[in-house]
Amino acid sequence: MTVPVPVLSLRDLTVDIPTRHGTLRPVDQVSWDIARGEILGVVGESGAGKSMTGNAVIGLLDPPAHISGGQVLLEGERIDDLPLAKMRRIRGKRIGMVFQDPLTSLNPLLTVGDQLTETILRHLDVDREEAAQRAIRGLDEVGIPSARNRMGAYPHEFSGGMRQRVVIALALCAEPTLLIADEPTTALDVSVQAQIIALLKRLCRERGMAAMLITHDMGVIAETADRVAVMYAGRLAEIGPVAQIVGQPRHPYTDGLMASTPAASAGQARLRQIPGAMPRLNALPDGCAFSPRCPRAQDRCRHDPRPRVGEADARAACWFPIEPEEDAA
Amino acid sequence: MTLVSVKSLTRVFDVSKPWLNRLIERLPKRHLTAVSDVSFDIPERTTYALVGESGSGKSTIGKMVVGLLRPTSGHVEIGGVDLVTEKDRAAIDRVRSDIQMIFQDPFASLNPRWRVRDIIVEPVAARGGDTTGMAERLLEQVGLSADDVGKYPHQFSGGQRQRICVARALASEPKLIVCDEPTSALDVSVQAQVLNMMSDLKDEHGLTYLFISHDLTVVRHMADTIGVLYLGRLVEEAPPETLFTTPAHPYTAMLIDAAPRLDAFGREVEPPEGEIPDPIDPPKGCAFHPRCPLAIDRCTAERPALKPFGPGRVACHRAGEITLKGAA
Amino acid sequence: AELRFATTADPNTLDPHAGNSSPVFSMLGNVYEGLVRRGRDMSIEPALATAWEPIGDGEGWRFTLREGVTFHGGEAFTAEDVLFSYERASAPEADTASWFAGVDRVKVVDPLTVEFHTERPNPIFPDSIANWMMMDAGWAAENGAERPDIERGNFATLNTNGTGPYRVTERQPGLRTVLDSFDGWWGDDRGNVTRAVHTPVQNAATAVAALLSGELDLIDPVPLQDIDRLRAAEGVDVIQGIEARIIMLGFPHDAEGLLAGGEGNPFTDPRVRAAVAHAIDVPAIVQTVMRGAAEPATQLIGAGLRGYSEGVTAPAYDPDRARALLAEAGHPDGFAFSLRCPNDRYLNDEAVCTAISTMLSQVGLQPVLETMPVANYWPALRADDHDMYLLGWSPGTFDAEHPLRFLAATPDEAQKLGSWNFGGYSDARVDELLPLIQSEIDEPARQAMIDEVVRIMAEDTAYVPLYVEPLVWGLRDGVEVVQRPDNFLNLRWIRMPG
Amino acid sequence: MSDLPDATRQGPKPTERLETAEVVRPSRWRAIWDADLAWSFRHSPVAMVAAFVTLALVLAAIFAPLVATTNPFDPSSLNLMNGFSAPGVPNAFTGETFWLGTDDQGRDVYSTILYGLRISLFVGFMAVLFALVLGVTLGLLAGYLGGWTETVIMRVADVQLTFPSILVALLIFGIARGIIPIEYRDQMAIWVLILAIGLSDWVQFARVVRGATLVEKNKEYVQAARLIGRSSGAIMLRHILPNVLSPVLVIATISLALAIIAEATLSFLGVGAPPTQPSLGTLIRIGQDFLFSGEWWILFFPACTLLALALSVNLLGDWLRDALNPRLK
Amino acid sequence: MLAFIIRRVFQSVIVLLAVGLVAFSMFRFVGDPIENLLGQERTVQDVERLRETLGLNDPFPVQYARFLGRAVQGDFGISYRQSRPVAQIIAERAPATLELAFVSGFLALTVGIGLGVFTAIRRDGWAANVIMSASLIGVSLPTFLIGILLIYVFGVQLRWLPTFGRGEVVQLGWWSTGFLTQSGLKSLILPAITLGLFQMTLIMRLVRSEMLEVLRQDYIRFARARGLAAKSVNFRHALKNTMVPVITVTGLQLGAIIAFAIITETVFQWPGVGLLFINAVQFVDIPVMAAYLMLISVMFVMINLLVDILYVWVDPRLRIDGRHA
Ligand SMILES: Nc1ncnc2c1ncn2[C@@H]1O[C@H](COP(=O)(O)OP(=O)(O)OP(=O)(O)O)[C@@H](O)[C@H]1O
Ligand SMILES: Nc1ncnc2c1ncn2[C@@H]1O[C@H](COP(=O)(O)OP(=O)(O)OP(=O)(O)O)[C@@H](O)[C@H]1O
Ligand SMILES: [Mg+2]
Ligand SMILES: [Mg+2]
Repeated sequence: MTVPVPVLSLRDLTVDIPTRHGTLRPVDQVSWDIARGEILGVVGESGAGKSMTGNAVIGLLDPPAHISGGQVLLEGERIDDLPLAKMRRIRGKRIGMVFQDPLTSLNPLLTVGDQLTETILRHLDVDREEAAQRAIRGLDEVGIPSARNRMGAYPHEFSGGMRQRVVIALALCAEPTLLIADEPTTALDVSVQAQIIALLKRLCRERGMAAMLITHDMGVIAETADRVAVMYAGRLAEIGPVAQIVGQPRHPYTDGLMASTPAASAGQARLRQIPGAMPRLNALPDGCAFSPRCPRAQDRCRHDPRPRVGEADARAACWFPIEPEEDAA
Repeated sequence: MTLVSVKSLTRVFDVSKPWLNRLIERLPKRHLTAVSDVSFDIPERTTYALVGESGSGKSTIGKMVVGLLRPTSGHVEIGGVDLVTEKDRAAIDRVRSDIQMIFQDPFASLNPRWRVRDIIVEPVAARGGDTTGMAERLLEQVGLSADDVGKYPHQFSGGQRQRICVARALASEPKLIVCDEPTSALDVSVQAQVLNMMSDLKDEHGLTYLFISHDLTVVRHMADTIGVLYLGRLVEEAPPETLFTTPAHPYTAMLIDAAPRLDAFGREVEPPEGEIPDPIDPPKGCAFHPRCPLAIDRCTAERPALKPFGPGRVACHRAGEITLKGAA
Repeated sequence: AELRFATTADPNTLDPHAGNSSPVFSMLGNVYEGLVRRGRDMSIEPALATAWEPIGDGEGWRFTLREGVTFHGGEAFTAEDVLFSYERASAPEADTASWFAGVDRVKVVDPLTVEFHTERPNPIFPDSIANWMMMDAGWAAENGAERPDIERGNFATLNTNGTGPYRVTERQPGLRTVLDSFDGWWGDDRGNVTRAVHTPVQNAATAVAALLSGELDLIDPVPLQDIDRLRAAEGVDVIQGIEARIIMLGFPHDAEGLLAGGEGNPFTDPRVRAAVAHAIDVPAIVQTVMRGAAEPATQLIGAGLRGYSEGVTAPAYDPDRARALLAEAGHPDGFAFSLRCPNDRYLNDEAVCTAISTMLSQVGLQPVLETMPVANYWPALRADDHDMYLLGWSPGTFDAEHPLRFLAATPDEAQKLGSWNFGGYSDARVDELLPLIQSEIDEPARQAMIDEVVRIMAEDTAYVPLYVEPLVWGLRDGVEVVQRPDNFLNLRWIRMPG
Repeated sequence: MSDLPDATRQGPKPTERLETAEVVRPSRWRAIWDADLAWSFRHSPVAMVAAFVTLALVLAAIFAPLVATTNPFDPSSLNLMNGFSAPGVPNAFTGETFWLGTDDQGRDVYSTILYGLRISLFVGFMAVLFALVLGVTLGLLAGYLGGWTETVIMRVADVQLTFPSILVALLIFGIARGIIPIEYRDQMAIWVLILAIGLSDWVQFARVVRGATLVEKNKEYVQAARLIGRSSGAIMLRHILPNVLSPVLVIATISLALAIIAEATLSFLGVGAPPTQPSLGTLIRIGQDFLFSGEWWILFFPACTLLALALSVNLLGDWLRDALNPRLK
Repeated sequence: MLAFIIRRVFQSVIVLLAVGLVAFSMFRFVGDPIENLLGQERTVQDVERLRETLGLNDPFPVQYARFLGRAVQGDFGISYRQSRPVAQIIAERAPATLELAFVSGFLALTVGIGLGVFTAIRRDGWAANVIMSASLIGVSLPTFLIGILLIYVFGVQLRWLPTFGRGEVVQLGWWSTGFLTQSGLKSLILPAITLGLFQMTLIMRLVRSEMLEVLRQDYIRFARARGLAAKSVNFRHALKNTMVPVITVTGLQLGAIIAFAIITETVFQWPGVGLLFINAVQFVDIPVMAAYLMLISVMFVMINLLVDILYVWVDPRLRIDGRHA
């Protein structure tokens, strides 16, 4: 049986930030694959290392952060050690990226058309004319009405939702095979968020594009992703198909996360809460990083290195994962 | 007993260009009606929630209720006293200490140069009250350690900071706390902690909350009554269960549909049409009609009034005809 | 040959009757001429007049004019031009009117003879008009410049038409003035400068740099401290002389009290003034601040000028005596007073005052030194806003009478006497002698009177004469010049190398 | 123009990002002082050298009477014949030897520099203090009160900017000379100098403080204070002021260098410190006359001192600017 | 846009009036012009008569009103010192200052921006560090010292360049230019460097910090994420955004160049309006001083106006409604 090459594979990706108080490790041995057409949702609390992972993939870590271990494979080809010039050819061309804030992502002094054609000309071998045509098609595709007329408009002339559409058009204009979307809807209203999510889903499906959707919103993940990776303190806590993660979380952290969303506990007087807060990277506890907050934690958790995800059928990095039957009980 | 009574509250912002521009470019004065003719009552010891998308006027109402902003017209009465028209200084002072507010951004709402103790006791100290031991006591009440009084805000995490905000709000022993998106900057797990704490304190201190949020799920959890705002107008008001199961206004229904849900894997629903219109120049008639699937001619012409409907109130010509798309 | 030269000041006008200052006369002396002029040794010699003689017993002076002189414009010079120039220069609008104070009328006897009738005998009249320059009557009338206009200026402010050896061919006030030699000049005593370009360079150090870098041929002045360096430098040289200007200290003779407060005015006591004179180490100032380039002074004019009193000596530097005198006068602990000084008028004026202030402090006085630009300085002195002050005086007539008239006579506005006697020094005998000196024709008798005045003033310590200002020019090697005490630059005496 | 970005950036709300900020930079203000600033100082050799030089010069100035060999301001100790002694060479007349030579008045250059430094530093400090108090007050008022108060203050600032400081100084000198009685003029000269430099310097404080105030006053902690019923004065003083001080500190340091230079320039132009009490600028003015004549030391040593002082203060300011800028990490 | 300009012009007029008032009142304290107009042998009557004809005895508001009234018509009166119309004198001197300011400004701008961009892009490179340190020396050295130093080294010691004046100038209509002769160009070098150095370092440091700020912005990050070439990111995206704040400050700096020309022109005896002004101060030539100050303010105000317009032109966000701070 030949397994198709995943669009993106992370192999023990590790990112280090040397600081004066010691080296921080915001991403610690993260591994996963994303297949063609698959949307991987990455969730986790603020500071869990989601953005770091995304930035590491596209090679945009701000110094002094750097990849200190593991590999990033794009369609089977290693890209984490490419020279800058080669990497620049991959960014935008093969990996598209969308950031959280659509307003600040666009250069306020250049027209939308300029920014689009510039990107197209950079990556595709077309003339100016053709690039402009493609730009208009791109805008059309993301649902900007009368795209042709809007080419000369500046970013501030668009509303928030429209701007995010422009950003998506920009990320996708050179037809990448992988899209990394870092909280693409966090800054938007629910109604617009729904539109953008629908748009992303449609585009992925139509183009067979793989996507890594970073968010902290469980609801968004549940509706959008095929598979979900849960991160905690730089580590992968649990990964698996969305229905299982949401429906039958095995890692106590995932479980807590799901339970503490007010929607999940509708009708209950009190929300279920995880005590404490995620530890700072410079004060990670020994053993499992979640152990101080974990209701199931035992001695082993506090000393032994956590089990690895992906080994055998261990979907969760936990010594004492919640068994399905337990959950039901 | 009604603690807060908001009557026909309206707030108009003048967003005109400078007069010279208007003169030369022949522009009219431009007004942004952030809040328009909003009325509601909050009974004592209940939580009234305002939801709505960005720009719908939630914060503006909140600020008018606490007296940070003057209404253009209408009144806010707290315990029967209208802060704007009241002449009796003592009454104003008493009411002022009855109201407190918690803000969205836990980083901006604590003065970074002040120690936690000074922050917490300021509402009392500013009035010359005795504050010995107060900060320590309040900190413990909100679940922090009394030893933290000497620290600075930056030494706390977001959730802890929001607790300090709550402690400050409690210092003057208020009756009403206006919470403007108190948890939208927090992670879910921390949000749960803060929301739980707020519920506990409400019971303990007999507080009344005006709870402002854009997050339907949070509102559903916290509120006794929910008011839905659209473009500065109250379009629907109902208890949570009614609102979520049988929304009467199409906008409410749209919000509920659009909100992502944990249990709806791969849900494929048509996303709502359009975006919020320009508040300076809102559509005639019912402001929601351009986006409304049920709109009829009457909606374009006539602004529907807020009328009692079921256990709540709704402002829609076709109230009750809506069904939820993704309803399970 | 072309001469490029720089001085600190630019003449503020080219109208010889509208400006009474040395930059104007120095420049215009090359362009315009008077009836008489000063030779290399400052002596009066014939210029446009070939001869002159007193009329009768001191009733006036008769001048015989030179024949065949033409203006640059081509007109012949006649007695009418002399009459016109008299009327022009003595008009109230003119800045030179005071020269003619004693003149009753001027009579044209014939085209080559002019008579000046004076109220009283005036032995030094020819000396006093050495800078009075002849202007072409026709030219002035044609260009609407019959009278000088100090305030607004007129055609003559920027244009010239003299009889001198040089014509002004380009004039950019404050920037550049070009003089070309006039071939129709009557004289023959001239060097080889055919064209001279003058640039005002305010900052002396800049001028030195420019001389060193070969951009200039002559600069005036050279800062005293740079003399040695220029001497030592390749390709440049310095010539040094003594100017006619005396630097002195003045006292508030007639003030009721002092600016710095305190009781009364101690300076009315001659012992206090003498103490000041003894407290100041003039040789040390000359040696260090003035770099040895100045001469200590004994009286209000320098040695060698007409009327100089021999045998007067300056009070010796003697701080102990100064202290004793102060104690004697009842001020053993000194007293505070203001010492006023310009800081942009005389060579190293501020440094000199600083040194003086130090020396006065060392005998127990408490001077408060205040230095200021000259634009503020004169108004302050004029408004009696001073205690002790520094003053420089250059006798326009090169005669001892000049400073007496301005600095020693009791101030009297009507008679135009003592107009720079800011301290209000007053001595009856001096006032009595001054008119006699002015009209005495017999030299020894006149000298005797001058000697008496000088002695009185020295005994009184009316002023403390300090030193005679030095004159220092920097030259490119090979440039030969004549340097006179009036610091005028006579282009016709300059020889350029090559 | 400072409110421009805010106006345009107003839009969908911030989110969890803030939490990240908290985790990344555990220290915001106080810790910057406590730890970061000190750390960054310890690790910046330039800053340490600059601080050392500044401190040394300031101490030398303060203790000038102890370290100087003579008191150049005491006329009785001077001997004119010592004038122009070259460094280390015995004077031809008096046989005295001076390390750094003497000036035209026979003042020991070394001692004169120490005393001159005193005046320069005093004028610099006081002028900056004056500008700071004035500028911060006006900036606070303009920023907090807005309306016509702001218009008037900022227009006055514009007018002020139109005048080069030298002209302002000339103006103030003229007026001062007109109204101050003679016996006080010598002592007043310094204060006039301070006033003149301070007056031409307040604008930048006002501008920066106004900008920062505009930002701070919309922060919620200010609203919280208003809610309590705190007066505008108390809010400005107790709440806003402490929070706008760190850019003020940076500007103050850099202004100090500029003020010292301005003092030198004014004294150079002859409208500064009285000649009997020369500041560094006066010394340079005196020394400049002797540059070509070979008495280089009269210019050279004061100029070096001035340069060293201005440079080290500037370096400190530069370092402080970077160290206090949280974004520059 | 029009309204914006009208408002700016209106504000400018008020600024000018205020400056005029301050400037004019300042002359009352600078000294008495009469002293320099008359020679040594003047009398008190001469002084009084001249005061009267010059109108110096009139009350201050009358003098100011008269001055303003004439100034509006371009008539600044007659220079006391040169006895010529001030407007004419300034017109003669202005080209020198403007050429000097232009060259220094150009130098300051191009080199300043260039180095600023360089040090921002190569933030940690050794060259950038060297430049940054050198620039600190630039801001720590008083202008007059730089001038003296340059003269000493290049004029006196090396004799490469002239030490004072403008050299040969060519008259083009009423404009005299030093650009067309070799000596004119050579004369320009030292003063232009002296005048431009301080502004250059300031601009450079400003550009650097603004550019570093811009380089941290999200849109730069997004531009990188789209794989744009470094050149495009640094220059097309970052530089343009850097220029928005830089323009304002730079405008002020260019204005300051003309004001600072006073010192440079004094040190180099550059025959421009700055030197004219300093001479006028010494001689209390009130009309010249007043005219100069007005001229300076007009230039300042015009530069500011230009800057504002440029600002609007560069930043499309301002184009629509022209609101500004
Ligand atoms: N320059 C830095 N120095 C030190 N720590 C850093 C730095 N940048 C990031 N970190 C740390 O890296 C960790 C991961 O950050 P990252 O931005 O990836 O989190 P995230 O999961 O994307 O959070 P968010 O939901 O807030 O975006 C955080 O804990 C943060 O504190
Ligand atoms: N001071 C003001 N001047 C002009 N317009 C204002 C002002 N304050 C608020 N507005 C406008 O009033 C409307 C309502 O604002 P408000 O802040 O109350 O909305 P909100 O519902 O709280 O939104 P969000 O969820 O973004 O906080 C918006 O369109 C806003 O732009
Ligand atoms: Mg992130
Ligand atoms: Mg809000």
